[in-house]
Amino acid sequence: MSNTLQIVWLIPFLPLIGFLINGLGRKQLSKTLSGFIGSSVILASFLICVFVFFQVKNGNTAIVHYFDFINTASLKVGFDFQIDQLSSLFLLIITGVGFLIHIYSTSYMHDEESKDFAKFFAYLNLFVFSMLLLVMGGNYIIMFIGWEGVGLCSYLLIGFWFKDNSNNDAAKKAFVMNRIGDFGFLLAVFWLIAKLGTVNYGLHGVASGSEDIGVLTILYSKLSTFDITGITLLLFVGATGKSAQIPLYTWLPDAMAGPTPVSALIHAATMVTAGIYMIARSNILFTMAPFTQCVIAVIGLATALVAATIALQQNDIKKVLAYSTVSQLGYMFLALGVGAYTGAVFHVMTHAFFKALLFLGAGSVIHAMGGEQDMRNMGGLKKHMSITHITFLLGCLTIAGMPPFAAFFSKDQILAAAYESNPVYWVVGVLTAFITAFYMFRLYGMTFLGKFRGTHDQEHHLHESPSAITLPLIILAILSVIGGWIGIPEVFMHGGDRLEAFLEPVFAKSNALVASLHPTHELSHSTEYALMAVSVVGALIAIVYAWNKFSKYQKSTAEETGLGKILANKWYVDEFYNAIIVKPMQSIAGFLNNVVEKKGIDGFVNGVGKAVNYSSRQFRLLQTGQVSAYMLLMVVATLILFIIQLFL
Amino acid sequence: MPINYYIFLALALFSIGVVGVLTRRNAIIIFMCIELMLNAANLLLVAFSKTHEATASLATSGSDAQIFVFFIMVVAAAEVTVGLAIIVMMYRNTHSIDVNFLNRLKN
Amino acid sequence: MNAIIITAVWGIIMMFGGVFFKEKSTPKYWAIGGLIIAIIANCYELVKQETFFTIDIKEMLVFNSFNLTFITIALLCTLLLFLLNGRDIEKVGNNVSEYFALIFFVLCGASIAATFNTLLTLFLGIEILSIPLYILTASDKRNLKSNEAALKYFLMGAFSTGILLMGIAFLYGGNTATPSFYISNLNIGEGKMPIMMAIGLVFVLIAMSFKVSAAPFHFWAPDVYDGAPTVFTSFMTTIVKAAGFIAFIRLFAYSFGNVHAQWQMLIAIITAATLLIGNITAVFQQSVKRMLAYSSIAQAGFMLLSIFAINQFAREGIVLYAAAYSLATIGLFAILIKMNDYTIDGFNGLAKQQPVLAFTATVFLFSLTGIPLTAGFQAKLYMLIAAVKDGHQHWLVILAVLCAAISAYYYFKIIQAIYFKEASSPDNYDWDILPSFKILLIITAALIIIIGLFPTLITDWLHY
Amino acid sequence: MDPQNISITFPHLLIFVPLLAGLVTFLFKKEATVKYWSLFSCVITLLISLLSLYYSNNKALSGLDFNYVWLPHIGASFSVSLDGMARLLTFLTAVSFPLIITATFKNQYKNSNIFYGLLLLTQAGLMGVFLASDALLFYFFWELAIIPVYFLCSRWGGEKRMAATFKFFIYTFTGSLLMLIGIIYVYLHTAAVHDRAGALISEHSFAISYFYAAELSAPQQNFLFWLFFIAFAIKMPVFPFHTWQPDTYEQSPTAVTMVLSGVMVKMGLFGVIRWLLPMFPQAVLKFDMIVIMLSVIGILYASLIAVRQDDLKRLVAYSSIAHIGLMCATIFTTKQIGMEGVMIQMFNHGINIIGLWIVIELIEKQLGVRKISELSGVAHDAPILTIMLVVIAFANIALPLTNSFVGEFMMFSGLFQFNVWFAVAALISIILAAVYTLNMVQKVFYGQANPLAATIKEISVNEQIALGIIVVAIFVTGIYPQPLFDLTNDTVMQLITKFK
Amino acid sequence: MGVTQILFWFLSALAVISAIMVVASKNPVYSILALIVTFFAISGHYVLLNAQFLAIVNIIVYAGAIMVLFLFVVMLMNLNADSEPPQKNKYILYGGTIAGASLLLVLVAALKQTATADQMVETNVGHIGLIQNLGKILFTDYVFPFEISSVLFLSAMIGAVIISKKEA
Repeated sequence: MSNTLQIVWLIPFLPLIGFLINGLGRKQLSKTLSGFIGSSVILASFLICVFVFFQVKNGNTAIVHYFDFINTASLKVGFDFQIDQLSSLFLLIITGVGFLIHIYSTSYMHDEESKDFAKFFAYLNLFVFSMLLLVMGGNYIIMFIGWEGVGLCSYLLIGFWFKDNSNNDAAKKAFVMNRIGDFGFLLAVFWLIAKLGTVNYGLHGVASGSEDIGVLTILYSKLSTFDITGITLLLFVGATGKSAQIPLYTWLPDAMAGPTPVSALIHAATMVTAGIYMIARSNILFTMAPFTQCVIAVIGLATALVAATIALQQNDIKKVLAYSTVSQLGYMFLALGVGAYTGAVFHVMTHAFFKALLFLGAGSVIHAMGGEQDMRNMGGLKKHMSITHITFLLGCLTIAGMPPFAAFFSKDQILAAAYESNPVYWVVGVLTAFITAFYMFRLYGMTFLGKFRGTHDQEHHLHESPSAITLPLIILAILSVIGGWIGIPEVFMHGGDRLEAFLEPVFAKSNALVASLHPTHELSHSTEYALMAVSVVGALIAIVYAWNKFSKYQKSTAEETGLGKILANKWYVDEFYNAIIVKPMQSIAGFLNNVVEKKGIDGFVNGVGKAVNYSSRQFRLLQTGQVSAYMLLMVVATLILFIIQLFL
Repeated sequence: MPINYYIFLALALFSIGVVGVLTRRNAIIIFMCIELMLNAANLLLVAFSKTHEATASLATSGSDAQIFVFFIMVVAAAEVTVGLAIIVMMYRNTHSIDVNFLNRLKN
Repeated sequence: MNAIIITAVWGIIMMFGGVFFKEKSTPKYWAIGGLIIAIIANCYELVKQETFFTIDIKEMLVFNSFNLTFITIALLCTLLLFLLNGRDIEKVGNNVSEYFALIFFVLCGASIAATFNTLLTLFLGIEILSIPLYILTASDKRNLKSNEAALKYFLMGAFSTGILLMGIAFLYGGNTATPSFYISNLNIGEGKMPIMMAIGLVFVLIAMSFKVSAAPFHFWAPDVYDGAPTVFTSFMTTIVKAAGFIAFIRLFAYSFGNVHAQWQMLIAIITAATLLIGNITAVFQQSVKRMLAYSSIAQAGFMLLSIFAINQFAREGIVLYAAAYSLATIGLFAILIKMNDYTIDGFNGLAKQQPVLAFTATVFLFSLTGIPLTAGFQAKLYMLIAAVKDGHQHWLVILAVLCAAISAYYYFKIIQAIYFKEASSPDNYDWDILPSFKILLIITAALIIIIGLFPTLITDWLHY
Repeated sequence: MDPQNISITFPHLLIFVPLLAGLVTFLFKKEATVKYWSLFSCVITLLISLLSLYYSNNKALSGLDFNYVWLPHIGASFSVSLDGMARLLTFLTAVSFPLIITATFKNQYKNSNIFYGLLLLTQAGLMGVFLASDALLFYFFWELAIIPVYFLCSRWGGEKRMAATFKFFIYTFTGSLLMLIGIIYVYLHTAAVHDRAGALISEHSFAISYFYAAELSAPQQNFLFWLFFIAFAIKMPVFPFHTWQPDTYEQSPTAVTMVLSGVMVKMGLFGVIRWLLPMFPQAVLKFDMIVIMLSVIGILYASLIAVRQDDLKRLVAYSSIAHIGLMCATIFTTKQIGMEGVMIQMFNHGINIIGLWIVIELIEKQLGVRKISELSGVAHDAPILTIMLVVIAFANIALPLTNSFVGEFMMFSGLFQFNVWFAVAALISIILAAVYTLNMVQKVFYGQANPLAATIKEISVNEQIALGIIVVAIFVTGIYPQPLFDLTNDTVMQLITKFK
Repeated sequence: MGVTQILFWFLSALAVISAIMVVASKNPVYSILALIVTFFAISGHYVLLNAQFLAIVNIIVYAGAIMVLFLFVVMLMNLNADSEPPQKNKYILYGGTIAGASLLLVLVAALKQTATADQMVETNVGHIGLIQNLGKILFTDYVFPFEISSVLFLSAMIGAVIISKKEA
């Protein structure tokens, strides 16, 4: 079909080109050049994305087929790109935020020597490429390609400074945990293949938007409830790996070992939302599996809460942000769990803005502090770095859910949906929101307020970062302020939720399904107002308290005790995993290697040889060298033969 | 005479020969015992030749066995020559006719 | 017929020649000449199916493509032996031409044993085959090992003769219907055979097993092969043993073929014992000569499969096996004779000092192991096909191949020594290795490989 | 042997070019000549097999490509045929040898003429195994492929080489002898062969078509199945017949290890697909559970052991065992999707593992060690090597867009369709694979360079070429595997129909 | 019980007893003499069976030539009772005896119930054993074996010569 969307292959292709140029020419290229290439390709594909977005907005969606990836009698997988509302939105986020972060990196990574600099951009481009593949993929396999691709890139980027082995460990941890996720994902896909014989979203995606119910009936006919629940749960396992949910979240905080822009791009804005994207993509299946939804909701909430509590006691500025990311992701899963797909996507977007903003801000701070990340050695930076300070404050307000900032709307949407399905969800959610507000401002306070607690030379190196860094901050700040306005709830403004309208086709079928299964009562405006009020007020209180407490924070060597200690040690989850998984595996492997393999199997094989040798030594003794003995044996043998022949 | 008598007689001689071969260590005696075994076979053949002469039709049937015995004697004579030569040679080299005396080849 | 008479006559010629030959090396050339004549005559008989001598032998011998082919092979192998080791025969003692004479007599006996048609000729053949061998074994008079070997060989040989005769007597007596020594008359149709014939059969079976050194009647073999002068060992383990097998299979195929089922179990037991004892005992041997003695027992175990399963494949296979096995073993012994040190370490680093010897030795060992592309493989293949086709006792076949694997173990120990170990002592060889010797070895190896590729070159003669 | 059917075809060239080249190699004296000559002949072989990919039409197996009657009265003939799978594997063979020779071009071997001669003979043997469509011929080549390897290993291997190689040889020899009995047994149940006139040529036939057609009762199939399977299992190797492999890989000269692990293990898989499955379908359906269970145990077992290996070679050896185990398990599911996966995986596994060996060889050659614990931070001074390795390593753990992904994906999904729990158990190996592979990459290449590793130089051009080709191959087949599927489509179809 | 029976039993007893003597007696010379007695007994059986030719040959060849040869050798080595190597190995002694005995036992047991039990042996009738008949057959039908056995003797002769000849 001669669709203008045919050109979408350019979107991932350009970053790939960038990767190749930077990768192959990293010895030759100068820093400016490679930085320019790296960013410009992203910009280019961003522009295309914008074009595509408007195409989609005018209702031009398509699955673009390029070539057969696998085409056998048993399985057909096209190398397809799917362009619809959902993917186009994500495309915008990825390329847009990605571009800003590239700009930012040009300055942030400037101290690296030029070939590492080029390498860094190569990896970034590669990441963007994979992420785009993930989002645009027209079926689970292409998605999985991107899925693994981003995992690889995050591995490479976390271990970017590979001289330090702790980085490598973090990288390995990330990759392995993701693999555990993939374990689930793949099983789900196999299950789909076994049952449906296809891996396209086609059967239950937007592509067949026309015969909605038809598709559902097909699915119901082919999949038992058990199948659906199983498949969705397994998919969710995959999501927990990628999107750092309980039980697989521990890699994300460690992943902060990577350069800050990486944390911002991969571990905040884009990659970690892959799980949400995937579930939103297969929304129908999930809607068909209420049990799974419930699981997702609970896991999401739990993650949100746990992560938030841990964040309370972290002193590494990036760690705090990391845990806040985890807990925000928890929100999104809550949203998915309660079926508020739009809310989830909405929060993904806003979160992308403010979390990227916060990370880049933190990065700017760290940059200024000369690599110092411990907040206890910071403080009073606001007079040194005004722009960073302002933008960071905006970011904090946003994440704390202050109206009219972006997160207010998205979070509100989620909480409302949660309340709809089950008030308990809402209570926990709000609680988490308060905690979030608190630790964010603890962070803000310890960093920017009070007086400086670092060393002297650090102090007189303090300076505002260059424009390449501040510019993205400003843009992101603006976005995170206004970004939420595309999703203004009905109560404020009729038809204000343009996002909902925009994404409607994607989730149409699930909504229809939900409606058909259990028609829910729309929340009354009053309750909705009440809910908002509670969350806002609570958050405000938390902010104020935190502000007072930490604006005059003093470094104290006092060891944390009780709950504080547990939180500081992240609920000892890592230790726990070590004890129940890593250690046993190592010892079992050791046992197999040293005992079963060497002594057991190989021992047996060699034993046969030994046995032959031994019996040889014994048989020789028959040959006594004495004729009489020989003939005696002969006669005895004769006797035996006779007996056999004559009497048996 | 029933044929079985001859058979048992021959077997007896044969077995005695075997026992001698097994139990004696003097090479010459062993060799003589072997001769005894041969003779047992001879006797048996002759006895059979006579039964066949009785049963079978042809006039000459059974004679082949006696011819065979003759050839056995021929061979025995030849064997004795060689055998005694070997024993004498060994005696010359070792001054012993004990079959277990030479025991270099074993295992 | 030609072969028998010519070998006998030429034996006598050699005997008298001993008086006239001045040069020690003269007898060799005469012997080779005579052998060539015999071969030509025999081939003529094989092709033309007619003999130079018209004697009324009353069907006491039969000449068909089967046994004539075998005789040809035996004569050719002997020729090869003379060519390779003629000078080593001269080294044994002073009575060179007598040795050759005896060898000719042995060949005569082998030909009779291969062509016998009555038990009388079988008996005479075996005796004519054995008695010269006793002498050849003893021929190294000063060497006590030689003496011991000779004594053991003689005593046990005579003992087995007694057993054979007892068996023949019973076979004759038990066969009341057609009393005769002609093996065709021994064949008394299907059905249970009379007790006396059964006894006779067992006696004969034992005697034949003794001749082909099948366990548990093999005890003489290792000591005799070890004690005898190596040239004659090489002769005994190959041609003589093969002749024994031909006699064995002819007797049991023609006389007792119909009652196969009634004695197959015995053969199965003997075969299994032979395979196990031969192979396993060989593993631990340090002296290559003795190891080859045991390996010859092991190979006999494989050949016994042909008697276990008497069928077309068995008949073709035994001849093929005789050729393959004889060629390889003669070649190997020819190399061994050149060594001063008969232990496996003696072979260390042969590859460096004597690449040709090393290579050919490897080919021979491959053939003995039964690696494809060598005659040995084809021979074993035929044997296995025969045994499997027979359809009884599959365990025996499995055992056979497992033993073949064991045999790989000890054969390859030599190969390891040849190629992968460093020479322990530099002067481990008689350096009188002539180019002709090497060329002959190479020809032998080539033959083995050619037969390995086209066994039909031999087996076709059986269908001639 | 009537002349009209003596026509030289691709299969012949594939067998005889390396054979003759190998024999000629023995004659050369100068090392350089030897190397260039053998490289040249390998390239020729590669060209031939490339041509064969294009010019021989894509059709299912049939023994009639070329048929020189070899031993008429026992019905053996020198018949070879080139179906899809054969073409794939011969291509693998043809590709791998030039790579190996190029990568090890700088290595010094004493008596290099013998070394390379034997190497080429091995190639000939392998080609024969993949091409033979006559059971006896198959057995011939099956054995002949081992012999040169035996010599190569015990002559040029590590210090414990003799024991290891000896074990390897006896082990495989025993297996193949058992198979020989199996072959004979089936042979005796084949139909008689008649010539055009209808006259009897031989009672039975070794031709593969006759073997497929042999009537075998269920009990017969059952024990024949094991006779054949053990031989193939030892070769692959499948747990618990694998213990020869790590020692042999460790002790062999790396060039030979590449041949062994890259191509020779495929002999076992090939044997199963070409002979075992079509001959004994009932037995396969009877025993598939047992075999698959063994394989799956083997997968986990080998992966776990690999986690604990400190020696690079042993690590790769065990990872290879795991991969092969997966292929074996999948083959016995007789699910079409899995079978398609196996086909292309046989090729890709070869490429990847050769790549890994090359890297290890380069490290060992330069630093003289291959203990993971003694290495660190190689990446600093050898970035290109590192990049190559990382790519190959990730291909080894089947990252998408690398060649192994598609194959393993389809194999797992075949296994899943056969039995969910086996699939789950086997799938754990992808996690373990990630663990040990990344461990290796990290410990050896990342981190601070220790004094030993600091001495490493960047790899030379010929090595870069070899690795470069491999990396390119990894990506090309990873992104566009379709040609491989098309190539082996016929074989799979032919096979699957037997189990429908 | 006619005279034949009596002779039969007498000769049989003689043969067996003297055979046992051969095995049992310490002194080789006695063994030889006992063996000669045995041969005479066997010849007597031949006479009973009317195989006169064989009876004669047996006396001449065995009792005459062979045993005298033995006697010579024994004398040559002047062996006597105390030079006789005693069988120290009890296992072989008893084992051998038992083995031989049980061999006899097994065969007799097997033959007890054979169909040929009632076959009779023609004693002192029939003329196949007469010298003229055997001679005729020997030089007509059996001329080939007769000739070929000369090879046997030749080789035996050569053997005796080269083995016992003193090395120059």
